[in-house]
Amino acid sequence: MNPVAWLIALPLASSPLIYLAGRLPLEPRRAARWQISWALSLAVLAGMWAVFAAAARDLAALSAAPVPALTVEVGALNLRIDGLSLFTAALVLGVSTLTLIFSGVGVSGRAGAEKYFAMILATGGAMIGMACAADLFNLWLWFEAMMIASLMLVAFAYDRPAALDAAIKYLVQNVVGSLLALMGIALVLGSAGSLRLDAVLNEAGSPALLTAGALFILGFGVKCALVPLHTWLPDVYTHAPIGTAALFSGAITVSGLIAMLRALAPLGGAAEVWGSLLLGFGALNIVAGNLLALRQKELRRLLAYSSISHIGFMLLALGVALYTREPAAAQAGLFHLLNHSVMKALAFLTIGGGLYSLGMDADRPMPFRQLRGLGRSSPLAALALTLAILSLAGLPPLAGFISKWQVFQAGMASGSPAAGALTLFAALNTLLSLAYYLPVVMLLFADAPAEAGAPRRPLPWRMQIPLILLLGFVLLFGILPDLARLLTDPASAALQGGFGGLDRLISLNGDSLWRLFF
Amino acid sequence: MIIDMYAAGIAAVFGLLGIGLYGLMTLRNLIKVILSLQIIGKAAVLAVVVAGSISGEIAIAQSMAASVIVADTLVAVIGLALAVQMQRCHGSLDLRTLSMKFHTPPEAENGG
Amino acid sequence: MPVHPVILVILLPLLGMLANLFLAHRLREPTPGLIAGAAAGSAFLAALWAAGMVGAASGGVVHVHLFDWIAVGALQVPWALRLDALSAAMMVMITGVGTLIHVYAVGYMRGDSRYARFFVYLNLFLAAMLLLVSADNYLVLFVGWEGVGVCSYLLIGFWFDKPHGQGVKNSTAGRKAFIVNRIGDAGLLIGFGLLFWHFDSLQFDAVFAGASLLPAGDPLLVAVTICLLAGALGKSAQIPLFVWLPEAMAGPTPVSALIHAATMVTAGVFLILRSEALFALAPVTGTLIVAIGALTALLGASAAVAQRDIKRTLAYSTISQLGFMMAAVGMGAYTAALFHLITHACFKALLFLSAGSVVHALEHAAHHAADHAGRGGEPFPQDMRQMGGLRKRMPLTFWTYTLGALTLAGAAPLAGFFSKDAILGWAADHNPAAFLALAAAAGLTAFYVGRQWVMVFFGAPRTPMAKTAVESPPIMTRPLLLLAGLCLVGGALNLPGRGALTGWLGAEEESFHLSVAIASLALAAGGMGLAILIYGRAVRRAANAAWRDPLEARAERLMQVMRQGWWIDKLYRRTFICAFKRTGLALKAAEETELVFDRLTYAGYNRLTEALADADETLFEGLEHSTGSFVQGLAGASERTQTGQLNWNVVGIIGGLIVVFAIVATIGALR
Amino acid sequence: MLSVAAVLVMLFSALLSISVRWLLTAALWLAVTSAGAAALLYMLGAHEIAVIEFSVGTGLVPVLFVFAMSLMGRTSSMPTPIIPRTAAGGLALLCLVLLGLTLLPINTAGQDKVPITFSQILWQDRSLDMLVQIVLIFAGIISVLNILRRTDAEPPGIRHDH
Repeated sequence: MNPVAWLIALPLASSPLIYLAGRLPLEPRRAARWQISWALSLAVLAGMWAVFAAAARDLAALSAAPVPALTVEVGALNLRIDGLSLFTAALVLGVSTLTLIFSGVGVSGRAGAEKYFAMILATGGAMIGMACAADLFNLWLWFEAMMIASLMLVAFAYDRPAALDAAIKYLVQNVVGSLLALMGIALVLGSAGSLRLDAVLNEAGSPALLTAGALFILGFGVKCALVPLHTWLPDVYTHAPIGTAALFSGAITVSGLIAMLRALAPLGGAAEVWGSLLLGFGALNIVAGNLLALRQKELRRLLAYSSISHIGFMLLALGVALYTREPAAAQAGLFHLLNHSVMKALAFLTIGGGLYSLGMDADRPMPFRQLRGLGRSSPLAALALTLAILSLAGLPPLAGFISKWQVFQAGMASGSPAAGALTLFAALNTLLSLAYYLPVVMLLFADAPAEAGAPRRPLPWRMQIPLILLLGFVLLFGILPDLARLLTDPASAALQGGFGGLDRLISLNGDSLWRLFF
Repeated sequence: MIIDMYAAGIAAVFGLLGIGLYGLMTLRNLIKVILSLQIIGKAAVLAVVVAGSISGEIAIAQSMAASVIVADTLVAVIGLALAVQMQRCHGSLDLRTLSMKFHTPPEAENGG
Repeated sequence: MPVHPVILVILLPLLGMLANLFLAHRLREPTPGLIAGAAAGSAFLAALWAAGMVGAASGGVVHVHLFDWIAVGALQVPWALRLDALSAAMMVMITGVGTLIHVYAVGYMRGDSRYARFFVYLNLFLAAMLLLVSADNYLVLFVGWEGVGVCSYLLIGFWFDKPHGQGVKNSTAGRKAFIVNRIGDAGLLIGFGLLFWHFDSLQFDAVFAGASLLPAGDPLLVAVTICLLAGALGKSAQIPLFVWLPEAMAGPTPVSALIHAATMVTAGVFLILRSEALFALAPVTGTLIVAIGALTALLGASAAVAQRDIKRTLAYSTISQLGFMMAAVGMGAYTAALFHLITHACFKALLFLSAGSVVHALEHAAHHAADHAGRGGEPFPQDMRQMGGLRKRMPLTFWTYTLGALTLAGAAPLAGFFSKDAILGWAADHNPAAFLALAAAAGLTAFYVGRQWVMVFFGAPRTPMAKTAVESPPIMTRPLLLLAGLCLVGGALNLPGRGALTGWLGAEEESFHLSVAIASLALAAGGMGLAILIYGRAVRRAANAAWRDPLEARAERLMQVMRQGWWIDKLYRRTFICAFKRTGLALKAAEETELVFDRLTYAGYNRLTEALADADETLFEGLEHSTGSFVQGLAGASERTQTGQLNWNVVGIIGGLIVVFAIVATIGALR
Repeated sequence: MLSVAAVLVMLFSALLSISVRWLLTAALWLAVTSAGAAALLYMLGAHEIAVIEFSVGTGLVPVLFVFAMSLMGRTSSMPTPIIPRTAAGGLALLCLVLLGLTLLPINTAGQDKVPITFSQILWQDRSLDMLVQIVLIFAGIISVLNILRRTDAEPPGIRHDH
């Protein structure tokens, strides 16, 4: 077996061990065993980083191939590690590691912590597996495993009805979505007889495959919150533990996007259709996310809706990439995905840290006013949240500006009037977003109402480290965005390769769709 | 004869999907919602097998269907566990009362 | 590679900022200010060094490539700086005035609870502003542009924690500045997008070279220049985006002087100067700029006449002077615009700092007098009605203020005379209508500055705090003296006939007319004389703060309208802002619109002012209710779709299914 | 004809299972649906999966439902729907019609392939699927363990509200 398979096998195999380590009979000091499973999880993640580095090195050695990929054979099915898989792995590893370090203070003091840590690893492993799958049904199975594992992260606060409610919505809506996607897979199987993701399906424009593609977009779209299907997301972001919110916004939500792109690849002949659908959903997501965020009084719900609008930006860029085959667009979309993960993980972890330092419960929904005075009680958290929010709002020279700008540029450069108009519209929408981002920043530096006896705690190091690292990335990707291309370039090459070159294009009149509207 | 079977299978997929979606929209009891999910799950299993049977890949389709059945059963188990816990903590399984309680509209919070 | 001085110019304030940021809690009071001042001063020296290199460079331009920034496909944007006459002039001006203001702030901010943080922001601002003026492409310029915007936002709201709701007002002012600027920025971004789309580059040289191949009046150039203009109008506080500047005076006075008078607000003018090659090819935009500039000059000057607040007078004066510069660039008088930009930075900084010295003195006096006060209501140290007689109590400030006022009014041979005259002379040659408007504005300028001068310094002290005020400490007055010196000799920078600046910029502009110069001198003398006549009598009679402004006694409502910036801000508040806040019925809106027309067509001066006074309540109330909120209505409507109920959520999924399949079925059928 | 009968039984019992008032009856109707599905699967040639579907869908799942209901002590529930039945029915129908419009005419010409046995595919060719299923089951068990955790597992002295 190719050693890079450990990237997937390691977390999945160690997840039960971590669970068992947390059940060790250390009766007098029960909290200690949770710390053991915390440390064990961290060790596993460190090991995964090592495997990741090896895989990146191996992949770089293959760069002569048109679409370099490492293969792990299991039975007749393969796991294929290409640029997009590595991109996903980096995302998952980064967000999981930082969230885990962060959770070392809050979660690890609670009963059930060992399950939480085990499931962080299982979710991560399943997501990396999903990004490496080479078979359509295998992809679906990984996706389903990831959903079940992440469900536990949402329902961690099992005694809080709001969290259970969020978990129920998450479960039901995502199961509907994945069953729809499964029907799409059945259609591919029925009409092509092959489920290979690197297959080229010649009749990509046939009714069955068009239906299949639409079902993929909708089915996986529930997970990545396309707008009318997004309704589970605000509840999960608001009521789940803060670490879970960081994981979701940083990695799990966008996994739907990655699964969607993977599943659509064999149907690449009809890329124009998928591209135009993604463009439409992108615009819808941006508007709806911004409008909904305008009236929120809870920071976490606001960030949830802002996520929806940022996903709109990614959809827009990827839509342009599929619709017009503008190579810079895929890169811009993936870069925005990366930046969004960094910014949102930073925002959520900072909320957790900030509330910890203000002596409040970080896992409940949080009205803005609770943040008053954070600037005094924890300058680091206040600075981090400010920069995260300014970056989300797209202010230069922070990370969020650069990737939004690249999306904008790619849309303008694509030469398609429809894509150009939609990007212009998206750029104008960023203005709207300031109306809800700015009040938060103002509150951070306002003075706190002197609440009687609210203890102020300094941030422990395990909370500081992730904040500082993420903060560094927000600045770094803004000033040296080319660093991110180490990840996004191979990923977008893999994406484009998956959808095939121009020779595979079936002349499908994608513009006919726009003619309906213009 | 076999063509009839495909048609019957496709009709069953459509019918079960429609009934399941209808159930998800109209039912307010959590247990019934999970039940509707099971119905859609059966539609998906049938769809996979019909597709495999049409393209002659029935063995692959069977292997897929086995995994889907496992996943669906797990979903049912977890959904029911959530329902039991909900009944314990909240005392109700009515989706309406659940959401009314946890989704405070912004107006309500600030009184304006 | 030896470090290029341009890099030093930006790096030094940045280093000062970092030093203060990380050492703040170890340093005692004046040290952070001194560090920041030293950083600004050394940046000034570096700027002089850099300016000296311009002449030696081939073509007068030095490109400093730092490192690659964005390199995706066709988009190649490096972090690169550009040193030429324009950027060198701006850098010297910014660092020079900036240093003096830093020194002044060391004294002004004494005792503030966030002393170090103030200097962190101030240094960060300097770095951003310097990046803006020395950028070699539009994207780096934009980084500086947004950077100064953020600093301005932070500094306007610097005293967000003042008691009695004042803090809330301050932070609201900051947010307003930011949002109004973002409206312009959206235009700017679209302009950049168009430039990149057409020229495949954002480097100045490449863009200008590409533009020079296009015919004059090309629609693309017109579109681009209008987009850039939108950004400039926001930053430089021109009609219709000027409303943020008067409220920006909520910030500490050094901030008002540095950011909202001398440097940041001139960024819009700078942008047009920098993009001269584009604007020169778009005469339509030029005409638009002249119109906006001249109108703004008039509006600002007339609004300044009616102010009671010493800093707001100066804010409107800044708006008006920026209008002069805008009109100048619109007519193609680029050197005159830059010249006026530089002299304005000196004399407006002088005026603001002198005003700050007055306010500072009164604040302290009010503090001491708080025990045995009680009469005359709440002391408000910025209200000119509560001043008077400060000539004797603060002699140094009085003299520097006098010099600044004379410069602003345009008295020969001070700096303001030459620069304003260059603009007026050019206007007389090229655009008679603009000349008339600008001349009227110049007359008004002399009047309001005379009014202010008299109200602040002459007559008897009208409040206890004015009676007990004492001169500010030397650390504040010395920068005043230096700036006053600059105002005295600044005209030498570009004397008519021997234009040093013109020569340096390599431009050929000459537009000195003796008749225009005499006319403008007459206007200055007449305006100031009239003000002294009217207000001199009034202040002699006034004994306490309850005195009545003689103009208000004659035309109270007109003054009221002017004081509120011709109600434009209110109009926005009641239309656009409320559009975000309320929902209304379309039917009702139609009704109210009719009402507006009824009111507006009512003729006659008396009737008009009365109607305006009525309208203050009814018209705007009506507008407020009726314009209704489009955006907020949409937000509310979409919010209502978020029931959070699983059943409805599934309807969402099914809705998505239906829409997607309707589209896909159509595509399938079309094939 | 048998297949048509199986489909009719399935649809009928599925409709009943979502519309009857008693939860226990609903679970039993679900079992009947599952039995119908198993029959159809058998006719389509999926013999092994038919058995699995019959044993899981008709045997295990209804038992789970009954068990959960007994834990909760709830037996009946039929509140008025939030969304009117006609509207929901119309939406579901519209959805199906559009799906059908896009999909049809579907090519149902059967193809003959070399028969590979189910178990060979399941355990050898697609063994990766089996591995993922283990992950799935593990995650599911942990989820259920977490959700149904007993409250008294909380050790004393640990702060809960930070």
